[in-house]
Amino acid sequence: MGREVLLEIPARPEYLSLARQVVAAAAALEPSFRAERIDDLRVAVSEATTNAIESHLDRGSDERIVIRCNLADDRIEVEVFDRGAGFDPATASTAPSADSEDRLEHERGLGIPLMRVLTDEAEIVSDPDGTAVRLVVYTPRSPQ
Amino acid sequence: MGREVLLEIPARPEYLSLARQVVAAAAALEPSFRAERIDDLRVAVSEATTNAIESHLDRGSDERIVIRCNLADDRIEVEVFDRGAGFDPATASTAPSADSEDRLEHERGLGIPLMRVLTDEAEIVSDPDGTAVRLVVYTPRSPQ
Amino acid sequence: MPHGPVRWPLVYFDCHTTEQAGWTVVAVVGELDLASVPGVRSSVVAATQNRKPPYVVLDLAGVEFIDSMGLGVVVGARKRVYAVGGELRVVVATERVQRVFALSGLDTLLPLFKSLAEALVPPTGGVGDGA
Amino acid sequence: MPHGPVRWPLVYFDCHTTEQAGWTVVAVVGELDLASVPGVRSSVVAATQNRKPPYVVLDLAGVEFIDSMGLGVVVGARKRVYAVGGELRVVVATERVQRVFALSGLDTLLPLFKSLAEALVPPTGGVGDGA
Ligand SMILES: Nc1ncnc2c1ncn2[C@@H]1O[C@H](COP(=O)(O)OP(=O)(O)O)[C@@H](O)[C@H]1O
Ligand SMILES: Nc1ncnc2c1ncn2[C@@H]1O[C@H](COP(=O)(O)OP(=O)(O)O)[C@@H](O)[C@H]1O
Repeated sequence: MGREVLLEIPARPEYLSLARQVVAAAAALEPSFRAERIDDLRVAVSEATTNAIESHLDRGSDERIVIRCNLADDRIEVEVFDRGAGFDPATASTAPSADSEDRLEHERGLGIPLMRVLTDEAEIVSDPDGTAVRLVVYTPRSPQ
Repeated sequence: MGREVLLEIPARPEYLSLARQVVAAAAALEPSFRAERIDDLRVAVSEATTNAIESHLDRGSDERIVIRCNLADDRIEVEVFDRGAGFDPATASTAPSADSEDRLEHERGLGIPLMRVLTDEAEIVSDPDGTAVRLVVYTPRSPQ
Repeated sequence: MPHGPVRWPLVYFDCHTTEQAGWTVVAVVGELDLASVPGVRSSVVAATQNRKPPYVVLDLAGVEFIDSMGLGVVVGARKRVYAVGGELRVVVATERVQRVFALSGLDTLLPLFKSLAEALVPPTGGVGDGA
Repeated sequence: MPHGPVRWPLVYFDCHTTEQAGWTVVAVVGELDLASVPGVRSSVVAATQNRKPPYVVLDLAGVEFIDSMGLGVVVGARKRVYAVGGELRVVVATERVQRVFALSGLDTLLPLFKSLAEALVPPTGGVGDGA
């Protein structure tokens, strides 16, 4: 049997914490994950889920956000799906690079870069019907 | 927008804790629930989910258990669905009544009675394709 | 919402056995449910074989959660210990766990103690030394 | 799995403001994310209007979780305070929170302190008393 957990939450900020908890608890079932790596995943999932919630709020959509969490021996894979208006990940407004003083002018746009550095793989697929974000973290022993 | 959370977990004992956590976290979003009442719900959900997991293990089923958690102003409603072989709730082997010395002979059959006393409503619908358990706890201010 | 700090939820369970004041103490910490009962059950079996008759304290002071599977393991431990002429005591320290025992009617049927210290007074028949 | 006791997960967040050693200290406890940033933002706005120029310490020692929304509120606080000639200091005590600042490159751009005590030394320009 697979170790896949599926969670659907209302697109409301107060459910973010629940999404993080579920992913962290599911990841913790694989003993080879270090606690720090699970913390990294918590932050990455929070970023993806925040964007998903905001996309539904922007659209006034009542639909739930779907989070799929798949635990394998060598990795944990989390997918976050929304039905918001989508965006172009290549041109999304992100904050300037980390070594620029200019970064201090940007209160937004920090999420996607953070998501990328915190995971081993981060893939965004988006179209005008919604967005899917796939985050992967490998266990220590597997090749990265 | 409703405040409904949907969770699907593998039918494995180690996911029980996750199911309880999700329900407790979802219930905690309604400030009028007292912590003790959420604890009661945690136990009731644990009973229903334990039975669901066991029903899949008995059948060797790979399917996930589905838990739906619906938060309203006046109540929280949790439904647990399995695709096990079902049973007859009316004749299920439950432990003898609480005041019988005989009860100490029974290591099993404590779950459904406990589920019933811990909730305001507990309804079981079962057929050979599976079982649905509906648990309801009212907020303090609403009529019971 | 003033409910104390959030810790990320992990399956937490530990069970260890010590000898204290003539009793074999099986101390359980964490959540006592379908996932963790096998560990407690095997500790109880070991404690029962340890000494004849067995004097066992099941110390649930560190238990944060218990459901009917946990109650079942306690009932099973009592049967096992009494079958060979021993004695079983149970420490229940938190209100939450106490409530589950009470609602199942087991609080009056089982010898519950509020602390390990109270449970460690000599057994009803006097502590045997294996004779 | 030796990861400490399980607490059931609740949304936990608290933000309160005090005056200490000439600084307005906004202390945040709990999880700093999309759900809780509005509370911190309004505390910072209040602290900025409190005194001119404002000397503000954002004390995140009690923060258990932070993501980019939390970082954004810190960046926004700095802009707001510097715009009126004040000073902002940030207390980051846990490794987990420190890591998120570092990975975003903000650890070298913002004045981070390891404890409130260290942050409370007099401001660069001397503590004003409202004059
Ligand atoms: N799931 C999504 N749906 C629609 N737009 C998105 C989504 N995720 C990200 N975006 C867009 O990309 C931008 C950058 O996202 P991010 O780096 O996470 O920073 P922030 O969310 O703080 O703006 C967002 O402002 C938004 O316009
Ligand atoms: N979801 C279910 N599917 C199939 N059988 C069930 C289910 N729930 C309960 N039962 C049956 O009812 C019995 C009594 O359940 P319960 O009171 O929870 O005690 P226990 O699970 O300890 O046996 C179970 O042993 C099982 O045979």
